[in-house]
Amino acid sequence: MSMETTIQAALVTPLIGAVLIAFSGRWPNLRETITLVTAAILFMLVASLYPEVMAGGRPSLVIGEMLPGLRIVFTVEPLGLIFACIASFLWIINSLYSIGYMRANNEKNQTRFYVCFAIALASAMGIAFAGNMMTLFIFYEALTLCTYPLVTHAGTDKAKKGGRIYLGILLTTSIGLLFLAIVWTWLIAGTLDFTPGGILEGKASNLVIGILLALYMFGIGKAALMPFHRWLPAAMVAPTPVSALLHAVAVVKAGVFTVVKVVVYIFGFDFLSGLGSADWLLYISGFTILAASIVALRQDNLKRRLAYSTISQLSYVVLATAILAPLSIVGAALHIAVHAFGKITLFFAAGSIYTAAHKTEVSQLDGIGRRMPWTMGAFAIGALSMIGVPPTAGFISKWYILNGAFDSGQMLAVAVIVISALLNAGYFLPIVYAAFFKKENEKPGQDNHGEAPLSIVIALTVTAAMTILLFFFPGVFIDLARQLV
Amino acid sequence: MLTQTSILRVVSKLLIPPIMLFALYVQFHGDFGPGGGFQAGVIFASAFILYALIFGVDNARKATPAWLTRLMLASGLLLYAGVGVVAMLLGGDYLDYSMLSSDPHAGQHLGITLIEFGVGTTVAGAMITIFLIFDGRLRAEKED
Amino acid sequence: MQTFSGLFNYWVVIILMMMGFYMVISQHNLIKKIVGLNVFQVSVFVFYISMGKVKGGTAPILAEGIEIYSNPLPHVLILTAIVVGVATSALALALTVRIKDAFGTIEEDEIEALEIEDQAKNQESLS
Amino acid sequence: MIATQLPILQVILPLIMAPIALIVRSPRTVWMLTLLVTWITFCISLTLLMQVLEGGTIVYRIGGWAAPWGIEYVLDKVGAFVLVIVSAIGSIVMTYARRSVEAEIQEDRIYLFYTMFLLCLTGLLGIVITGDVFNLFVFLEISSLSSYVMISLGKDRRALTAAYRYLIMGTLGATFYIIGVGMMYMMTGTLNMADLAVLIPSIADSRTIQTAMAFLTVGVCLKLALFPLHLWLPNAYTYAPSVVTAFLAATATKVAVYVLIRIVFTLFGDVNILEGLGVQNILMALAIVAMFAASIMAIYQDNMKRLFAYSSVAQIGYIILGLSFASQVGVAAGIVHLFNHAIIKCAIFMGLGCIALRVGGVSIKNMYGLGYRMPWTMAAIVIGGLGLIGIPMTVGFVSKWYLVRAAFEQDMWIIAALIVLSSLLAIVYVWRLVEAAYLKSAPQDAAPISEAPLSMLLSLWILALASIYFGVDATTTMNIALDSADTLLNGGLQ
Repeated sequence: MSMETTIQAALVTPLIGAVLIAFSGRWPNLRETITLVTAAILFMLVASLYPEVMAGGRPSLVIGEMLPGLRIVFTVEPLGLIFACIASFLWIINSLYSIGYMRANNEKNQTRFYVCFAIALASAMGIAFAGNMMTLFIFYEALTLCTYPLVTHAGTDKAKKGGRIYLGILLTTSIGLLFLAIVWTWLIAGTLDFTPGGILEGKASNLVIGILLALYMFGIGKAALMPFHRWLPAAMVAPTPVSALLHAVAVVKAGVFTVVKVVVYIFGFDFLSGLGSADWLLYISGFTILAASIVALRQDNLKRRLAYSTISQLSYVVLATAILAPLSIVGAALHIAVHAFGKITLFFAAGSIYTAAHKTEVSQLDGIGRRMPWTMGAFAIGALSMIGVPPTAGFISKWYILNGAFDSGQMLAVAVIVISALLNAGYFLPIVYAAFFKKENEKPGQDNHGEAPLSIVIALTVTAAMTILLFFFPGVFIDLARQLV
Repeated sequence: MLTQTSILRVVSKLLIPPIMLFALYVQFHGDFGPGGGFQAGVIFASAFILYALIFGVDNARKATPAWLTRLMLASGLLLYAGVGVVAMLLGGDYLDYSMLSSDPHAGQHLGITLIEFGVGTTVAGAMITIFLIFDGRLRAEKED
Repeated sequence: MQTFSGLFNYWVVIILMMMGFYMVISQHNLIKKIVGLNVFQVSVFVFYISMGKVKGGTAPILAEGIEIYSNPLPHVLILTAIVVGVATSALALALTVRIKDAFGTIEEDEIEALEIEDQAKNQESLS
Repeated sequence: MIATQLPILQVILPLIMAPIALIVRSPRTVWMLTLLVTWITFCISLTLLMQVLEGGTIVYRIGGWAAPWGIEYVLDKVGAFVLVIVSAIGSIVMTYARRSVEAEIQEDRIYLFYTMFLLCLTGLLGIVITGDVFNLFVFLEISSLSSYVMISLGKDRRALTAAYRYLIMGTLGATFYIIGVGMMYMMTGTLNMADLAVLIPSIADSRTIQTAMAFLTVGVCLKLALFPLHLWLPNAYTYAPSVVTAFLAATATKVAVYVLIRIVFTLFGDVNILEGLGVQNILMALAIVAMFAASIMAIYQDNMKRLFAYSSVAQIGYIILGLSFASQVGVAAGIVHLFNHAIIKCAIFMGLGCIALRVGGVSIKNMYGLGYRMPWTMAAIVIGGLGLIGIPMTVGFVSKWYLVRAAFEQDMWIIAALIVLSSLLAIVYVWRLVEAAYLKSAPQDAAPISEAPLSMLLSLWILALASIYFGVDATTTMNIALDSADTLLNGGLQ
């Protein structure tokens, strides 16, 4: 199969899957088999692109002209491939998990759920492979819209409110800021293609570049840079598989992915580091890391705590990008992958607890580790990865980011990373401690529960295992990430 | 109804035919002197309206039933548009009267006459319709 | 003096126009509004017709020994405009008749009150 | 032979069919005849567009009389494009109309509706194609008078007052226009657009011409419902039968915008009135006020038809804003939004028509749970709504893209920001509908309803898909718009 066909197939497969799922809604088993098969095919397609890209190839696919002089183009480059790989791989596991979760919790409208999920993945692929900013923006918006039904899945007033915040912030930032930035870039540069080295150099005054950068960074609301972060906790009303794959992996990573992509391919980081217009980005992302961690400390709802942790971890990527050192960019790309595995494990665990014990608050988790050893074990691994303790993958990406920060002498960034590691420990370790070592405060009439359904346990074990494996074999992603610089 | 007044009745009976004739004169003399379809149509309609005023709307309706006025409305317009189309079919542009006859002058003459006749028919139809409809409303109210 | 007498026809037009316009805006009776609209339109007819007059010219009918004719084109135009105006008036009157049937009044403020009632009724029937 | 006669056929076909409809009267037959005519006009307009794109401006002389004396029909790129919009909407609305009309209009008046529809179509097509300012007035009144009648056919008694108010405002607007025409004739002695465009520059400084300009602009702005002159629009759209709303929303105001384009860029093309006389600032300010005020009004409406009527006022603001930039990109944005908005609004109002047919009302409370009860209809409306917001891959995105670009080109950053800000307001009112339809459940005692009839759904979805297609592949529309903007800015009809 030629590379063009593969790209095409990778984009179309989830959509075909969505259609098939929609038509097989009446037979749940068939429906879920289709989901799994689609996910597997998608991953294989994405993986088959790997050798070509490693060899330095940049397969590209032109769909057609959208506006005069503006084409819809897909180009596979290392960063996009990393993103596509994790998203498609985790989709398989997440589907497995969804099956257990959705059935065990008797959720309504399951067909819609799977259909939207598949469309969301298609949009994520579009973002990953986008060859110019226009294409990326199209799929960026599509991703927002097709996840909206997932966020409001429950249909309750609370879900509605969450959905409003979700959509409100994401659409406001993207239409209000990002859109302006893109049009402006087009006007200045005459192109929107992602070009190594950037397209803006020498085309506009420093002031304009500064404003543009701000428009981009805040416009990419999915990166959850403060003050536009509130959609992420709001999105936690969604069923847990959604929070797990979309709000720990696909959607938020699409955000930081776009940030990295804009900095590397639109501005060009040599150009940007020469300007010094990016310093403020360092402060904002550093502030977001710390502030979100502190807020996370005070959250009792487990999923909300995870959400704030995500916000802070996302800003690691932005911070790493803002350092503008080669090593830190590699770190940023790595962190996209590494955080995905860790955070999805944590969310899987949260969903598992909810399914088995119907508990959602941190304070209820005392002693639960003994009833759900697999779940809480995986949770512990995920937590360690968040903090950045070896032998979990989190260590590797932080290592690169720290190295980059040292190289360029950004001591502030170093300080932020160290403090936040402490804060992470502060809000994750007590949970692990309470789960395993505190006594269960059993209330009368509470039923005895054990582990969650098998498919859930399998899913979270796999992701936890991956988190550790990545520590030992990070080469897959590092080699790709190194091609960026 | 004013039928009780015999003077009115007699005078109007005498007047109505000349009014109609005058309307036709205005209609067909339109291309030589002042006149034309609009005026003729109104004058023609006024004859009917006078009749209706004196002898009652019911009688007038007998003379010009609803379908007839509607037909007048439509056919006048069709005649107008039709002349244009015929000119077109004969190879000219739309409403190019010169095509209507082998002699362009005769064609012009024929064309304008036909068109004005169409206008007259429609205008007369419209005037009569408006009058009769408004009257119909008034009587419907009285009956309530 | 020249501004007044020389542009006499325009003064007439303007006065008529403003009268008509004022009637349309200020009157609450639907029929009176239509009358105002007609006055307004008539001012435009006068404007066109007076515009076509050529000093010393006669009516534009071919006759021997006459050299100067008034411009017939504005007259023709305004003939069309008059027909349009008549149609508009007829339609407006017909609408007024139906409004009278439906609302029982042709005073605008009373109609508005009734419309607000309608609105309230609609909302009641839904909640 | 027939190819050279197309410009006139375009106008007289519906004109001839109107009296025939009056005679035939059987609703079914009349509908079929109308349908046939509308589709033929659509085909003709497409052919004309091809001809214009290939061979340049088409000129047709009525009765064979040459230009300054006779009436000319002139079709350039903008004209041909708008012609396609009007006739396309006409044919699709007609395909949709039968069931909706049967449900919403008294049976003995149905033939009247079709007659008026045909006349209105004649008028609108005529406005676009004519090259004579007075002839334009006549067509304007033909279309207006017939649309007053169509609006008054609505079931609610408030339709009557809405039609009455529209009539008063519309007639004032038309009379203003004719005053302006009179003044221009006084100064130039011609009514032909191309002639006027040549003669006006030399006398542009005279007060008469400037007054004429003022009268023309205000008159036309009344017709196109530019913000402070929009008062007739919300009621008229709300209480008119659904078909009428769909048709008028997509065509009537658009054609009025076309007239404004003709005045500003063709008649006064060489004078540059936009900058010279400060018209630009006025139009721009009004357009922006329209975008915001009308969008905010829309947010507070409970009746969906009224909500989208206000949204129309806001969208007209976008179009006028585009034109007021007076740059190629800006004018092209205006023209392409003309097309895009026509598609979107027609689709939305058709969808509301389907709902009115099945549910019986279009209040926000009627929308509860409709996402599940009428999935196809609702999905199409949502696609339209996304277009209003300007989500990528819908037509709304394309127009907004070019509007913002035009603003940036002239360094009007604030205006660019205002454009996107106002489209955020669109999110609010569109999402009110989405939440009602998908996140509220239908009342317990709601009667079971089925999806709208196929003929209606089909036309609805043609438009919904068109709004996506022309959003994904906007090269065709955009190239035409850019081309016509170029022609307009460089002399217009020649």
